[in-house]
Amino acid sequence: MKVLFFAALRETMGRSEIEIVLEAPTTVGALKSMIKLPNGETLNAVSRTQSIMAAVDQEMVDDLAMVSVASEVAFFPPVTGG
Amino acid sequence: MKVLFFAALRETMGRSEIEIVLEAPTTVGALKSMIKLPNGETLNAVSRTQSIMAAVDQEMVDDLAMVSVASEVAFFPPVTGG
Amino acid sequence: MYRSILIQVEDFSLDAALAELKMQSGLAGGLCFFTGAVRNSNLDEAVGGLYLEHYPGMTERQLDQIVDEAARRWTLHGAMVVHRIGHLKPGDNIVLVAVSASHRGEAFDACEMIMDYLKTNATFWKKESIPDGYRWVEARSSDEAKATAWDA
Amino acid sequence: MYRSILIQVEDFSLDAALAELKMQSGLAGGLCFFTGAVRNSNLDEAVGGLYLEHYPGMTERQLDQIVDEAARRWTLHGAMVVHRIGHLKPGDNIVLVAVSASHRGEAFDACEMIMDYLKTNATFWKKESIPDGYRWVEARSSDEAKATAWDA
Repeated sequence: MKVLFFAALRETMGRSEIEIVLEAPTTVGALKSMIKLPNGETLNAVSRTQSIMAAVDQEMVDDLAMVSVASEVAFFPPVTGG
Repeated sequence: MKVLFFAALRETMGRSEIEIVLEAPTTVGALKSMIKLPNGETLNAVSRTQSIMAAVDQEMVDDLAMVSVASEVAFFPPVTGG
Repeated sequence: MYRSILIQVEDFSLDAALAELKMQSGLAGGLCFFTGAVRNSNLDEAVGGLYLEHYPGMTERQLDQIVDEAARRWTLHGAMVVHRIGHLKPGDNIVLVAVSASHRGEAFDACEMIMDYLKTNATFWKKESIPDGYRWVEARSSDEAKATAWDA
Repeated sequence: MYRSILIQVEDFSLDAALAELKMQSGLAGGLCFFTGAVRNSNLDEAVGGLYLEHYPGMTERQLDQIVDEAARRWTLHGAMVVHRIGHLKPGDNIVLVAVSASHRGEAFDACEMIMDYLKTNATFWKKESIPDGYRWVEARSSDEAKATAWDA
């Protein structure tokens, strides 16, 4: 499955996209614990101090949402368009 | 002094402007009784059945407003711009 | 605050108004525009065209006072009103109100208030051509209600 | 109801949007437009420019849902959203929302609701260049409050 990062989080991650092979469906929250920043911290740890939003298959979701082995997941800061 | 008519009232009057010589200041209401339509009716009579607005020197006023011997007075139907 | 009030036969351009507001009134973040256009029917009758007349001098003064009132209520960078007169066809533009402000909410509110006041407080009259001939458009109580709602 | 949703690097034209709405959505009497432009300062710092990015695919879908919601609440003839991405300078246009309706009140309300929802519910992000370098713009709680006010 594909994980995308946008804006400030893309810069923190140092990349816009990673591939993760899931053996079974999981939750957004669990996925956040699996993803590590370049400094070794997990995305889950980061999200305790800064607001990180998530989308699964291009729909906004919370940490309890399910992620399938073929989902497109994205993490990003609060939006600032317009 | 000058009296102007606009829109439907201009058509009813058959003219856009008349001159009236006032000997002394009067009220808008009194002026309406002095002005006759082509059919002989006074503007005052007409204003009992249809809404006629008045302006003195380009400010909206009611029938009690004073008209000086040099005022510009206008009568017209409710406005419909925009 | 920049302002421009025009009553004219000619059509107007929203892009030109946008450029004028940006140039004259500083870099406002939010710009709201309203355009009224001639419809092709009214009161269930086909409308072939519109004739618009105004009270020269008084109308400009009223529009100026309406913009004053908007500027008193909100912090505006600029406000423009362009109202056409003469003969217009269905689809033609009638009026443009354009407002620039730092905050979008103020731009929306001021633009709508100016339009609502213009409808009931500016000496314009519309005559429409219908299949039977012509008729002068009558003032609507709903417009009066919208304008007075700003005082509530 | 006509709708058009575009995310693009290129600038847009309000006159073109007006013509498109008139052509595609029938002769609506009232058309409301909102344009957001890049300001030259933010949080008391000079802003030299803006970089805008978005989540391709998801953003278009969200904008479509926002227009759906506006069309559910009001009787609209047409709605257009154009949002720019990439590098922009102070004064440049960022976003255009254009709505046509039979009644002006509906055009104003729908246009403002679409803007308020777009601010908080569409995946765009702004990075601004300031004298010290760059910073990502932070979401504002006032925008959140404006968007949720439509549900009250």
